[in-house]
Amino acid sequence: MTSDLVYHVAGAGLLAIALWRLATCRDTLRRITALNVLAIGIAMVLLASGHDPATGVTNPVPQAFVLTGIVVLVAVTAALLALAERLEGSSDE
Amino acid sequence: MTTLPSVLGTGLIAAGVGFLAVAAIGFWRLPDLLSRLHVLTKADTAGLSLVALGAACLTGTPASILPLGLCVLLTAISGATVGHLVARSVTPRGGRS
Amino acid sequence: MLDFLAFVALLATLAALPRLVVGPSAADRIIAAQLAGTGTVATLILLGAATGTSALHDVALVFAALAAVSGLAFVALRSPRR
Amino acid sequence: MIAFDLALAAGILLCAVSALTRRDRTASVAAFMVLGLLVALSWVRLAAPDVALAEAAIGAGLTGALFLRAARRLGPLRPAAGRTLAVPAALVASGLGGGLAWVFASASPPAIYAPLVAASLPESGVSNPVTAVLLNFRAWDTLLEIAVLVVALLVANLLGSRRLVPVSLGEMTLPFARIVAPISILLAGHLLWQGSSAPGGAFQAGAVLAGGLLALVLAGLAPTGTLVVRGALIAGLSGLAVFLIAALGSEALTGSLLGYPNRAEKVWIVAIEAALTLSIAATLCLLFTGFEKRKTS
Repeated sequence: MTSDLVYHVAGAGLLAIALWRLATCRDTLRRITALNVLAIGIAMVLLASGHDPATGVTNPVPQAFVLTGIVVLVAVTAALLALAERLEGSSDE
Repeated sequence: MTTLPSVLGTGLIAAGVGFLAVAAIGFWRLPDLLSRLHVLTKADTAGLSLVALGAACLTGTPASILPLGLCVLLTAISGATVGHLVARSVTPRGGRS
Repeated sequence: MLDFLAFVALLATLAALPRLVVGPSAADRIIAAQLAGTGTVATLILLGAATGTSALHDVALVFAALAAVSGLAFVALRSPRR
Repeated sequence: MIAFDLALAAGILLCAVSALTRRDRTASVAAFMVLGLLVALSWVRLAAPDVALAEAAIGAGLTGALFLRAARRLGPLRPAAGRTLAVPAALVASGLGGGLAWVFASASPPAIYAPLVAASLPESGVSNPVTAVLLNFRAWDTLLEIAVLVVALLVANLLGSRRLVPVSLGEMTLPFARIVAPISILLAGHLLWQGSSAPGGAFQAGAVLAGGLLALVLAGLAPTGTLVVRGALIAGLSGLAVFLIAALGSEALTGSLLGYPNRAEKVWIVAIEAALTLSIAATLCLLFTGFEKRKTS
Protein backbone atom coordinates (compact mmCIF):
# COMPACT_ATOMS: atom_id res chain seq x y z
CA MET A 1 0.00 0.00 0.00
CA THR A 2 2.66 2.50 1.03
CA SER A 3 4.75 1.85 -2.06
CA ASP A 4 1.78 2.68 -4.29
CA LEU A 5 1.13 5.79 -2.26
CA VAL A 6 4.67 7.01 -2.95
CA TYR A 7 4.06 6.80 -6.69
CA HIS A 8 0.60 8.38 -6.38
CA VAL A 9 2.10 11.38 -4.65
CA ALA A 10 5.05 11.54 -7.07
CA GLY A 11 2.67 11.41 -10.05
CA ALA A 12 0.50 14.17 -8.61
CA GLY A 13 3.64 16.21 -7.90
CA LEU A 14 4.83 15.83 -11.49
CA LEU A 15 1.39 16.91 -12.65
CA ALA A 16 1.43 20.01 -10.45
CA ILE A 17 4.95 21.06 -11.52
CA ALA A 18 4.11 20.55 -15.18
CA LEU A 19 0.85 22.51 -14.97
CA TRP A 20 2.60 25.35 -13.17
CA ARG A 21 5.36 25.58 -15.77
CA LEU A 22 2.85 25.28 -18.62
CA ALA A 23 0.98 28.27 -17.21
CA THR A 24 3.99 30.48 -16.49
CA CYS A 25 6.50 29.74 -19.26
CA ARG A 26 6.68 31.54 -22.57
CA ASP A 27 9.44 29.48 -24.11
CA THR A 28 8.15 26.92 -26.64
CA LEU A 29 10.67 24.18 -25.91
CA ARG A 30 10.05 24.53 -22.17
CA ARG A 31 6.33 24.19 -22.74
CA ILE A 32 6.74 21.06 -24.84
CA THR A 33 8.93 19.58 -22.09
CA ALA A 34 6.23 20.49 -19.56
CA LEU A 35 3.66 18.68 -21.70
CA ASN A 36 5.85 15.57 -21.64
CA VAL A 37 6.26 15.77 -17.87
CA LEU A 38 2.48 16.18 -17.54
CA ALA A 39 1.96 13.00 -19.56
CA ILE A 40 4.44 11.11 -17.37
CA GLY A 41 2.62 12.30 -14.25
CA ILE A 42 -0.75 11.17 -15.57
CA ALA A 43 0.69 7.81 -16.59
CA MET A 44 2.19 7.37 -13.14
CA VAL A 45 -1.12 8.11 -11.38
CA LEU A 46 -2.95 5.74 -13.75
CA LEU A 47 -0.51 2.87 -13.27
CA ALA A 48 -0.25 3.36 -9.52
CA SER A 49 -4.03 3.21 -9.21
CA GLY A 50 -4.12 0.07 -11.37
CA HIS A 51 -1.47 -1.67 -9.27
CA ASP A 52 -2.74 -4.27 -6.84
CA PRO A 53 -0.23 -4.59 -4.00
CA ALA A 54 -1.85 -7.78 -2.69
CA THR A 55 -1.13 -9.78 -5.84
CA GLY A 56 1.65 -7.60 -7.24
CA VAL A 57 -0.12 -7.47 -10.61
CA THR A 58 -0.99 -4.31 -12.51
CA ASN A 59 -4.27 -4.02 -14.37
CA PRO A 60 -3.54 -4.57 -18.08
CA VAL A 61 -6.06 -1.99 -19.32
CA PRO A 62 -4.29 1.10 -17.90
CA GLN A 63 -1.00 -0.48 -19.01
CA ALA A 64 -2.29 -0.60 -22.58
CA PHE A 65 -3.52 3.00 -22.30
CA VAL A 66 -0.19 4.24 -21.02
CA LEU A 67 1.69 2.30 -23.69
CA THR A 68 -0.49 3.87 -26.38
CA GLY A 69 0.00 7.24 -24.72
CA ILE A 70 3.80 6.99 -24.81
CA VAL A 71 3.90 6.30 -28.53
CA VAL A 72 1.32 8.99 -29.33
CA LEU A 73 3.19 11.45 -27.12
CA VAL A 74 6.52 10.98 -28.89
CA ALA A 75 4.84 11.49 -32.28
CA VAL A 76 3.01 14.60 -31.08
CA THR A 77 6.21 15.92 -29.49
CA ALA A 78 8.08 15.48 -32.75
CA ALA A 79 5.35 17.30 -34.69
CA LEU A 80 5.27 20.12 -32.12
CA LEU A 81 9.04 20.48 -32.21
CA ALA A 82 8.95 20.67 -36.00
CA LEU A 83 6.31 23.38 -35.67
CA ALA A 84 8.41 25.27 -33.11
CA GLU A 85 11.51 25.09 -35.29
CA ARG A 86 9.51 26.35 -38.25
CA LEU A 87 8.06 29.25 -36.24
CA GLU A 88 11.50 30.19 -34.99
CA GLY A 89 12.89 30.12 -38.52
CA SER A 90 10.12 32.31 -39.91
CA SER A 91 10.36 34.90 -37.13
CA ASP A 92 14.09 35.30 -37.68
CA GLU A 93 13.87 35.97 -41.38
CA MET B 1 21.08 -20.96 0.65
CA THR B 2 24.73 -20.23 1.34
CA THR B 3 26.08 -22.23 -1.55
CA LEU B 4 29.26 -21.22 -3.30
CA PRO B 5 27.65 -19.57 -6.39
CA SER B 6 25.30 -17.45 -4.27
CA VAL B 7 28.10 -16.22 -2.00
CA LEU B 8 30.33 -15.57 -5.00
CA GLY B 9 27.50 -13.83 -6.88
CA THR B 10 26.62 -11.56 -3.97
CA GLY B 11 30.28 -10.72 -3.44
CA LEU B 12 30.77 -9.85 -7.10
CA ILE B 13 27.63 -7.72 -7.11
CA ALA B 14 28.76 -5.91 -3.96
CA ALA B 15 32.14 -5.21 -5.59
CA GLY B 16 30.41 -3.97 -8.73
CA VAL B 17 28.09 -1.67 -6.81
CA GLY B 18 31.14 -0.41 -4.95
CA PHE B 19 32.75 0.43 -8.29
CA LEU B 20 29.59 2.28 -9.34
CA ALA B 21 29.59 4.28 -6.11
CA VAL B 22 33.27 5.15 -6.52
CA ALA B 23 32.53 6.18 -10.10
CA ALA B 24 29.76 8.47 -8.89
CA ILE B 25 32.04 10.07 -6.30
CA GLY B 26 34.83 10.43 -8.85
CA PHE B 27 32.49 12.01 -11.32
CA TRP B 28 31.67 14.61 -8.73
CA ARG B 29 35.23 15.20 -7.50
CA LEU B 30 37.40 15.10 -10.64
CA PRO B 31 38.44 18.55 -11.81
CA ASP B 32 37.83 18.70 -15.58
CA LEU B 33 35.84 17.13 -18.36
CA LEU B 34 38.59 14.99 -19.84
CA SER B 35 39.35 13.34 -16.51
CA ARG B 36 35.65 12.86 -15.81
CA LEU B 37 35.38 10.97 -19.09
CA HIS B 38 37.51 8.21 -17.54
CA VAL B 39 34.70 7.55 -15.10
CA LEU B 40 32.28 6.77 -17.92
CA THR B 41 34.63 4.60 -19.91
CA LYS B 42 36.41 2.65 -17.18
CA ALA B 43 35.00 2.63 -13.66
CA ASP B 44 31.39 2.45 -14.74
CA THR B 45 32.03 -0.32 -17.27
CA ALA B 46 33.98 -2.32 -14.68
CA GLY B 47 31.18 -1.87 -12.14
CA LEU B 48 28.47 -2.96 -14.55
CA SER B 49 30.52 -5.98 -15.68
CA LEU B 50 30.98 -7.13 -12.08
CA VAL B 51 27.27 -6.64 -11.35
CA ALA B 52 26.28 -8.61 -14.44
CA LEU B 53 28.79 -11.37 -13.63
CA GLY B 54 27.41 -11.62 -10.11
CA ALA B 55 23.81 -11.72 -11.35
CA ALA B 56 24.79 -14.45 -13.80
CA CYS B 57 26.31 -16.45 -10.90
CA LEU B 58 23.09 -16.05 -8.93
CA THR B 59 20.70 -17.16 -11.67
CA GLY B 60 22.99 -19.45 -13.62
CA THR B 61 20.65 -20.22 -16.52
CA PRO B 62 21.84 -19.73 -20.10
CA ALA B 63 18.67 -17.77 -20.91
CA SER B 64 19.71 -15.06 -18.47
CA ILE B 65 23.47 -15.17 -19.12
CA LEU B 66 23.04 -14.17 -22.77
CA PRO B 67 21.17 -10.88 -22.13
CA LEU B 68 23.51 -10.03 -19.25
CA GLY B 69 26.57 -10.54 -21.44
CA LEU B 70 25.02 -8.49 -24.22
CA CYS B 71 24.24 -5.70 -21.73
CA VAL B 72 27.89 -5.51 -20.69
CA LEU B 73 29.13 -5.61 -24.28
CA LEU B 74 26.72 -2.89 -25.41
CA THR B 75 27.36 -0.49 -22.55
CA ALA B 76 31.13 -0.97 -22.87
CA ILE B 77 31.01 -0.13 -26.57
CA SER B 78 28.58 2.76 -26.09
CA GLY B 79 30.62 4.26 -23.28
CA ALA B 80 33.86 4.00 -25.23
CA THR B 81 32.37 5.43 -28.41
CA VAL B 82 30.56 8.31 -26.75
CA GLY B 83 33.57 9.09 -24.55
CA HIS B 84 35.85 9.19 -27.58
CA LEU B 85 33.48 11.33 -29.62
CA VAL B 86 32.84 13.82 -26.82
CA ALA B 87 36.55 14.10 -26.07
CA ARG B 88 37.26 14.70 -29.75
CA SER B 89 34.54 17.31 -30.02
CA VAL B 90 35.93 19.39 -27.15
CA THR B 91 39.62 19.28 -28.09
CA PRO B 92 40.71 22.55 -29.74
CA ARG B 93 41.71 21.11 -33.09
CA GLY B 94 38.36 19.40 -33.32
CA GLY B 95 40.18 16.11 -33.46
CA ARG B 96 40.91 16.36 -37.16
CA SER B 97 44.15 14.85 -38.40
CA MET C 1 20.78 -8.10 0.62
CA LEU C 2 20.08 -7.71 -3.09
CA ASP C 3 17.39 -5.14 -2.26
CA PHE C 4 19.97 -3.11 -0.40
CA LEU C 5 22.49 -3.38 -3.24
CA ALA C 6 19.82 -2.26 -5.73
CA PHE C 7 19.18 0.73 -3.48
CA VAL C 8 22.89 1.60 -3.45
CA ALA C 9 23.01 1.28 -7.23
CA LEU C 10 20.05 3.66 -7.47
CA LEU C 11 21.87 6.13 -5.22
CA ALA C 12 24.94 5.87 -7.46
CA THR C 13 22.67 6.61 -10.42
CA LEU C 14 21.18 9.64 -8.73
CA ALA C 15 24.67 10.88 -7.81
CA ALA C 16 25.12 11.93 -11.44
CA LEU C 17 22.40 14.56 -10.98
CA PRO C 18 24.41 17.34 -9.28
CA ARG C 19 27.02 17.23 -12.03
CA LEU C 20 24.20 17.36 -14.54
CA VAL C 21 22.81 20.50 -12.93
CA VAL C 22 26.02 22.44 -12.28
CA GLY C 23 28.42 20.80 -14.76
CA PRO C 24 30.11 23.75 -16.40
CA SER C 25 30.04 22.59 -20.01
CA ALA C 26 27.26 21.03 -22.08
CA ALA C 27 29.40 17.93 -22.61
CA ASP C 28 29.54 17.41 -18.83
CA ARG C 29 25.77 17.27 -18.67
CA ILE C 30 25.48 14.77 -21.50
CA ILE C 31 28.17 12.57 -19.94
CA ALA C 32 26.22 12.74 -16.66
CA ALA C 33 23.13 11.49 -18.50
CA GLN C 34 25.20 8.64 -20.00
CA LEU C 35 26.49 7.74 -16.55
CA ALA C 36 22.95 7.68 -15.21
CA GLY C 37 22.05 5.36 -18.08
CA THR C 38 24.74 2.85 -17.07
CA GLY C 39 23.61 3.10 -13.45
CA THR C 40 20.03 2.43 -14.51
CA VAL C 41 21.11 -0.72 -16.36
CA ALA C 42 22.89 -1.93 -13.22
CA THR C 43 19.85 -1.11 -11.06
CA LEU C 44 17.56 -2.98 -13.45
CA ILE C 45 19.82 -6.05 -13.40
CA LEU C 46 19.84 -5.98 -9.59
CA LEU C 47 16.06 -5.52 -9.38
CA GLY C 48 15.67 -8.44 -11.77
CA ALA C 49 17.99 -10.59 -9.63
CA ALA C 50 16.20 -9.53 -6.43
CA THR C 51 12.70 -10.30 -7.68
CA GLY C 52 13.56 -13.11 -10.09
CA THR C 53 11.82 -11.58 -13.09
CA SER C 54 13.63 -12.19 -16.34
CA ALA C 55 11.56 -9.56 -18.19
CA LEU C 56 13.77 -6.93 -16.60
CA HIS C 57 16.75 -8.28 -18.53
CA ASP C 58 15.00 -7.20 -21.71
CA VAL C 59 14.45 -3.70 -20.32
CA ALA C 60 18.13 -3.49 -19.33
CA LEU C 61 19.13 -4.74 -22.76
CA VAL C 62 17.01 -2.09 -24.50
CA PHE C 63 18.62 0.61 -22.36
CA ALA C 64 22.09 -0.75 -23.09
CA ALA C 65 21.43 -0.96 -26.84
CA LEU C 66 20.12 2.58 -27.11
CA ALA C 67 22.37 4.21 -24.48
CA ALA C 68 24.60 5.80 -27.09
CA VAL C 69 21.89 7.37 -29.24
CA SER C 70 21.55 10.59 -27.27
CA GLY C 71 25.32 10.94 -26.88
CA LEU C 72 25.75 10.42 -30.61
CA ALA C 73 22.99 12.94 -31.28
CA PHE C 74 24.78 15.48 -29.09
CA VAL C 75 28.09 15.07 -30.91
CA ALA C 76 26.57 14.82 -34.38
CA LEU C 77 24.44 17.94 -33.95
CA ARG C 78 27.33 19.87 -32.43
CA SER C 79 29.82 19.24 -35.19
CA PRO C 80 30.36 22.35 -37.33
CA ARG C 81 28.83 21.10 -40.56
CA ARG C 82 25.78 19.69 -38.78
CA MET D 1 12.03 -1.66 -0.73
CA ILE D 2 10.21 1.44 0.55
CA ALA D 3 13.54 3.29 0.76
CA PHE D 4 14.13 2.46 -2.91
CA ASP D 5 10.71 3.83 -3.86
CA LEU D 6 11.19 7.00 -1.83
CA ALA D 7 14.63 7.68 -3.32
CA LEU D 8 13.31 6.98 -6.81
CA ALA D 9 10.33 9.31 -6.37
CA ALA D 10 12.58 12.05 -4.98
CA GLY D 11 14.94 11.62 -7.93
CA ILE D 12 12.05 11.77 -10.40
CA LEU D 13 10.69 14.98 -8.89
CA LEU D 14 14.17 16.54 -8.77
CA CYS D 15 14.76 15.69 -12.43
CA ALA D 16 11.39 17.13 -13.41
CA VAL D 17 12.08 20.35 -11.53
CA SER D 18 15.52 20.79 -13.06
CA ALA D 19 14.23 19.88 -16.53
CA LEU D 20 11.60 22.60 -16.22
CA THR D 21 13.57 25.35 -14.46
CA ARG D 22 17.19 25.23 -15.68
CA ARG D 23 18.00 28.12 -17.96
CA ASP D 24 20.68 26.16 -19.81
CA ARG D 25 19.05 24.24 -22.69
CA THR D 26 21.39 21.26 -22.50
CA ALA D 27 20.88 20.95 -18.75
CA SER D 28 17.14 20.95 -19.24
CA VAL D 29 17.27 18.31 -21.98
CA ALA D 30 19.75 16.12 -20.09
CA ALA D 31 17.58 16.28 -16.97
CA PHE D 32 14.60 15.23 -19.06
CA MET D 33 16.59 12.29 -20.44
CA VAL D 34 17.48 11.14 -16.91
CA LEU D 35 13.82 11.60 -15.96
CA GLY D 36 12.97 9.07 -18.69
CA LEU D 37 15.47 6.57 -17.23
CA LEU D 38 14.13 6.92 -13.69
CA VAL D 39 10.51 6.74 -14.84
CA ALA D 40 11.25 3.44 -16.59
CA LEU D 41 12.57 2.15 -13.24
CA SER D 42 9.36 3.26 -11.55
CA TRP D 43 7.27 1.41 -14.16
CA VAL D 44 9.27 -1.69 -13.28
CA ARG D 45 8.46 -1.14 -9.61
CA LEU D 46 4.78 -0.74 -10.52
CA ALA D 47 4.86 -4.18 -12.22
CA ALA D 48 4.38 -2.83 -15.73
CA PRO D 49 7.32 -4.26 -17.73
CA ASP D 50 5.59 -3.65 -21.08
CA VAL D 51 5.38 0.06 -20.36
CA ALA D 52 8.95 0.06 -19.02
CA LEU D 53 10.20 -1.45 -22.29
CA ALA D 54 8.47 1.20 -24.37
CA GLU D 55 9.65 3.99 -22.09
CA ALA D 56 13.20 2.62 -22.21
CA ALA D 57 13.24 2.43 -25.99
CA ILE D 58 11.67 5.83 -26.55
CA GLY D 59 13.09 7.69 -23.56
CA ALA D 60 16.65 6.45 -24.01
CA GLY D 61 16.84 6.89 -27.74
CA LEU D 62 14.32 9.10 -29.40
CA THR D 63 13.10 11.82 -27.06
CA GLY D 64 16.57 12.90 -26.01
CA ALA D 65 17.74 13.12 -29.62
CA LEU D 66 14.59 15.03 -30.66
CA PHE D 67 14.95 17.57 -27.86
CA LEU D 68 18.67 17.99 -28.52
CA ARG D 69 17.91 18.73 -32.16
CA ALA D 70 15.26 21.27 -31.22
CA ALA D 71 17.51 22.88 -28.58
CA ARG D 72 20.23 23.20 -31.17
CA ARG D 73 17.93 24.77 -33.73
CA LEU D 74 16.00 27.04 -31.37
CA GLY D 75 19.06 28.63 -29.80
CA PRO D 76 19.45 29.77 -26.19
CA LEU D 77 16.55 30.58 -23.90
CA ARG D 78 15.45 34.20 -24.02
CA PRO D 79 14.81 35.97 -20.74
CA ALA D 80 11.07 36.02 -20.22
CA ALA D 81 9.22 39.05 -18.99
CA GLY D 82 6.31 39.19 -16.58
CA ARG D 83 5.88 37.01 -13.51
CA THR D 84 2.45 38.23 -12.49
CA LEU D 85 0.76 34.90 -13.12
CA ALA D 86 3.30 32.83 -11.20
CA VAL D 87 1.62 32.87 -7.79
CA PRO D 88 -1.99 32.14 -8.84
CA ALA D 89 -0.76 29.49 -11.29
CA ALA D 90 1.32 27.85 -8.56
CA LEU D 91 -1.69 27.85 -6.24
CA VAL D 92 -4.03 26.34 -8.84
CA ALA D 93 -1.48 23.74 -9.93
CA SER D 94 -0.60 22.63 -6.41
CA GLY D 95 -4.30 22.54 -5.52
CA LEU D 96 -5.03 20.30 -8.50
CA GLY D 97 -2.05 18.07 -7.76
CA GLY D 98 -2.88 17.77 -4.09
CA GLY D 99 -6.54 17.07 -4.81
CA LEU D 100 -5.61 14.38 -7.31
CA ALA D 101 -3.22 12.73 -4.86
CA TRP D 102 -5.89 12.79 -2.15
CA VAL D 103 -8.65 11.41 -4.40
CA PHE D 104 -6.58 8.56 -5.78
CA ALA D 105 -5.07 7.69 -2.43
CA SER D 106 -8.44 7.60 -0.67
CA ALA D 107 -10.51 5.90 -3.37
CA SER D 108 -10.20 2.16 -3.85
CA PRO D 109 -10.27 1.47 -7.59
CA PRO D 110 -12.97 -0.93 -8.75
CA ALA D 111 -11.45 -4.21 -9.86
CA ILE D 112 -13.58 -4.69 -12.97
CA TYR D 113 -11.19 -4.89 -15.86
CA ALA D 114 -8.41 -7.11 -14.57
CA PRO D 115 -10.66 -10.15 -13.90
CA LEU D 116 -12.52 -9.57 -17.19
CA VAL D 117 -9.27 -9.53 -19.13
CA ALA D 118 -8.00 -12.58 -17.27
CA ALA D 119 -11.26 -14.44 -17.97
CA SER D 120 -11.28 -13.77 -21.71
CA LEU D 121 -7.53 -14.16 -22.22
CA PRO D 122 -7.85 -17.70 -23.68
CA GLU D 123 -10.13 -16.39 -26.45
CA SER D 124 -7.68 -13.69 -27.51
CA GLY D 125 -5.11 -16.05 -28.98
CA VAL D 126 -2.19 -14.55 -27.03
CA SER D 127 -1.15 -15.00 -23.42
CA ASN D 128 0.27 -11.55 -22.67
CA PRO D 129 -2.72 -9.59 -21.29
CA VAL D 130 -1.36 -6.21 -22.47
CA THR D 131 -0.98 -7.43 -26.06
CA ALA D 132 -4.46 -8.97 -25.83
CA VAL D 133 -5.93 -5.62 -24.76
CA LEU D 134 -3.99 -3.68 -27.38
CA LEU D 135 -4.62 -5.83 -30.42
CA ASN D 136 -7.76 -7.77 -29.66
CA PHE D 137 -10.11 -6.36 -27.03
CA ARG D 138 -9.45 -2.72 -27.80
CA ALA D 139 -7.87 -2.98 -31.24
CA TRP D 140 -9.90 0.04 -32.34
CA ASP D 141 -7.90 2.28 -30.01
CA THR D 142 -4.66 0.97 -31.44
CA LEU D 143 -5.91 1.55 -34.98
CA LEU D 144 -6.69 5.17 -34.11
CA GLU D 145 -3.31 5.49 -32.44
CA ILE D 146 -1.57 4.49 -35.65
CA ALA D 147 -3.74 7.10 -37.36
CA VAL D 148 -2.36 9.70 -34.92
CA LEU D 149 1.19 8.64 -35.85
CA VAL D 150 0.35 9.07 -39.52
CA VAL D 151 -1.15 12.51 -38.85
CA ALA D 152 2.03 13.55 -36.98
CA LEU D 153 4.11 12.31 -39.91
CA LEU D 154 1.97 14.30 -42.36
CA VAL D 155 2.15 17.44 -40.20
CA ALA D 156 5.94 17.21 -40.05
CA ASN D 157 6.01 16.64 -43.80
CA LEU D 158 3.76 19.62 -44.52
CA LEU D 159 5.84 21.84 -42.26
CA GLY D 160 8.82 20.81 -44.28
CA SER D 161 11.07 20.25 -41.30
CA ARG D 162 14.69 20.50 -42.31
CA ARG D 163 16.36 17.25 -43.14
CA LEU D 164 19.27 16.29 -40.97
CA VAL D 165 22.40 16.08 -43.06
CA PRO D 166 24.52 13.37 -41.49
CA VAL D 167 28.23 13.86 -41.04
CA SER D 168 30.66 11.01 -40.71
CA LEU D 169 31.85 10.79 -37.13
CA GLY D 170 35.04 8.95 -37.95
CA GLU D 171 36.32 5.41 -37.76
CA MET D 172 35.61 4.94 -34.08
CA THR D 173 31.90 4.64 -34.81
CA LEU D 174 32.38 1.71 -37.20
CA PRO D 175 32.79 -1.06 -34.57
CA PHE D 176 29.93 0.55 -32.67
CA ALA D 177 27.66 0.43 -35.70
CA ARG D 178 28.75 -3.09 -36.63
CA ILE D 179 27.76 -4.39 -33.21
CA VAL D 180 24.94 -2.17 -32.01
CA ALA D 181 22.84 -1.95 -35.16
CA PRO D 182 22.55 -5.73 -35.76
CA ILE D 183 21.89 -6.32 -32.06
CA SER D 184 19.10 -3.75 -32.00
CA ILE D 185 17.50 -5.35 -35.07
CA LEU D 186 17.72 -8.79 -33.40
CA LEU D 187 16.35 -7.30 -30.18
CA ALA D 188 13.43 -5.78 -32.06
CA GLY D 189 12.64 -9.14 -33.63
CA HIS D 190 12.88 -10.83 -30.25
CA LEU D 191 10.55 -8.30 -28.61
CA LEU D 192 8.07 -8.58 -31.47
CA TRP D 193 8.01 -12.36 -31.33
CA GLN D 194 7.75 -12.70 -27.57
CA GLY D 195 5.10 -9.97 -27.37
CA SER D 196 2.34 -12.55 -27.63
CA SER D 197 3.39 -14.38 -24.48
CA ALA D 198 5.67 -12.06 -22.46
CA PRO D 199 6.35 -8.32 -22.16
CA GLY D 200 7.07 -6.92 -25.59
CA GLY D 201 5.18 -6.17 -28.76
CA ALA D 202 4.94 -3.93 -31.78
CA PHE D 203 5.50 -0.59 -30.05
CA GLN D 204 8.55 -1.66 -28.13
CA ALA D 205 10.04 -3.45 -31.12
CA GLY D 206 9.35 -0.49 -33.39
CA ALA D 207 10.94 1.94 -30.97
CA VAL D 208 14.05 -0.23 -30.56
CA LEU D 209 14.37 -0.60 -34.32
CA ALA D 210 14.00 3.15 -34.73
CA GLY D 211 16.71 3.73 -32.10
CA GLY D 212 19.11 1.41 -33.90
CA LEU D 213 18.44 3.07 -37.25
CA LEU D 214 18.85 6.47 -35.64
CA ALA D 215 22.28 5.49 -34.30
CA LEU D 216 23.28 4.58 -37.87
CA VAL D 217 21.90 7.85 -39.25
CA LEU D 218 23.63 9.93 -36.58
CA ALA D 219 26.93 8.19 -37.15
CA GLY D 220 26.64 9.14 -40.81
CA LEU D 221 26.53 5.51 -41.88
CA ALA D 222 22.99 5.27 -43.25
CA PRO D 223 21.90 6.71 -46.58
CA THR D 224 19.43 9.58 -46.31
CA GLY D 225 18.82 10.31 -49.97
CA THR D 226 15.48 11.41 -51.37
CA LEU D 227 14.62 7.88 -52.48
CA VAL D 228 15.31 6.50 -49.01
CA VAL D 229 13.12 9.17 -47.42
CA ARG D 230 10.29 8.38 -49.84
CA GLY D 231 10.62 4.68 -49.15
CA ALA D 232 10.54 5.30 -45.41
CA LEU D 233 7.47 7.49 -45.87
CA ILE D 234 5.69 4.68 -47.69
CA ALA D 235 6.76 2.22 -44.99
CA GLY D 236 5.44 4.61 -42.35
CA LEU D 237 2.07 4.89 -44.06
CA SER D 238 1.84 1.15 -44.77
CA GLY D 239 1.20 0.26 -41.13
CA LEU D 240 -2.13 2.06 -41.12
CA ALA D 241 -2.97 0.53 -44.51
CA VAL D 242 -2.24 -3.01 -43.32
CA PHE D 243 -4.24 -2.43 -40.15
CA LEU D 244 -7.21 -1.08 -42.13
CA ILE D 245 -7.06 -3.98 -44.59
CA ALA D 246 -6.99 -6.37 -41.64
CA ALA D 247 -10.00 -4.61 -40.13
CA LEU D 248 -11.97 -4.85 -43.38
CA GLY D 249 -10.83 -8.43 -43.96
CA SER D 250 -11.94 -9.50 -40.50
CA GLU D 251 -15.24 -7.70 -41.10
CA ALA D 252 -15.75 -9.72 -44.28
CA LEU D 253 -14.70 -12.99 -42.66
CA THR D 254 -16.39 -12.83 -39.27
CA GLY D 255 -18.88 -9.98 -39.56
CA SER D 256 -17.31 -7.91 -36.79
CA LEU D 257 -14.65 -5.26 -37.23
CA LEU D 258 -11.29 -6.56 -35.98
CA GLY D 259 -12.96 -9.69 -34.62
CA TYR D 260 -10.39 -12.18 -35.79
CA PRO D 261 -11.44 -15.63 -37.09
CA ASN D 262 -11.49 -18.33 -34.43
CA ARG D 263 -8.24 -20.13 -33.69
CA ALA D 264 -6.33 -17.91 -36.13
CA GLU D 265 -6.15 -14.95 -33.75
CA LYS D 266 -2.46 -15.34 -33.06
CA VAL D 267 -1.55 -15.36 -36.75
CA TRP D 268 -3.57 -12.21 -37.36
CA ILE D 269 -2.14 -10.44 -34.33
CA VAL D 270 1.47 -11.31 -35.12
CA ALA D 271 1.03 -10.30 -38.78
CA ILE D 272 -0.48 -6.93 -37.84
CA GLU D 273 2.22 -6.41 -35.23
CA ALA D 274 5.00 -7.13 -37.73
CA ALA D 275 3.62 -4.52 -40.13
CA LEU D 276 3.17 -2.05 -37.27
CA THR D 277 6.76 -2.56 -36.09
CA LEU D 278 8.22 -1.58 -39.45
CA SER D 279 5.82 1.32 -39.82
CA ILE D 280 6.44 2.70 -36.33
CA ALA D 281 10.20 2.43 -36.80
CA ALA D 282 10.04 4.26 -40.13
CA THR D 283 7.70 6.93 -38.73
CA LEU D 284 9.83 7.66 -35.67
CA CYS D 285 13.02 7.80 -37.75
CA LEU D 286 11.45 10.19 -40.27
CA LEU D 287 10.11 12.40 -37.50
CA PHE D 288 13.67 12.80 -36.29
CA THR D 289 15.52 13.16 -39.57
CA GLY D 290 13.00 15.41 -41.33
CA PHE D 291 12.12 15.48 -44.98
CA GLU D 292 13.22 18.49 -46.90
CA LYS D 293 16.74 19.27 -47.88
CA ARG D 294 17.03 22.98 -47.33
CA LYS D 295 20.11 25.13 -47.17
CA THR D 296 20.88 25.87 -43.56
CA SER D 297 22.22 29.36 -43.08
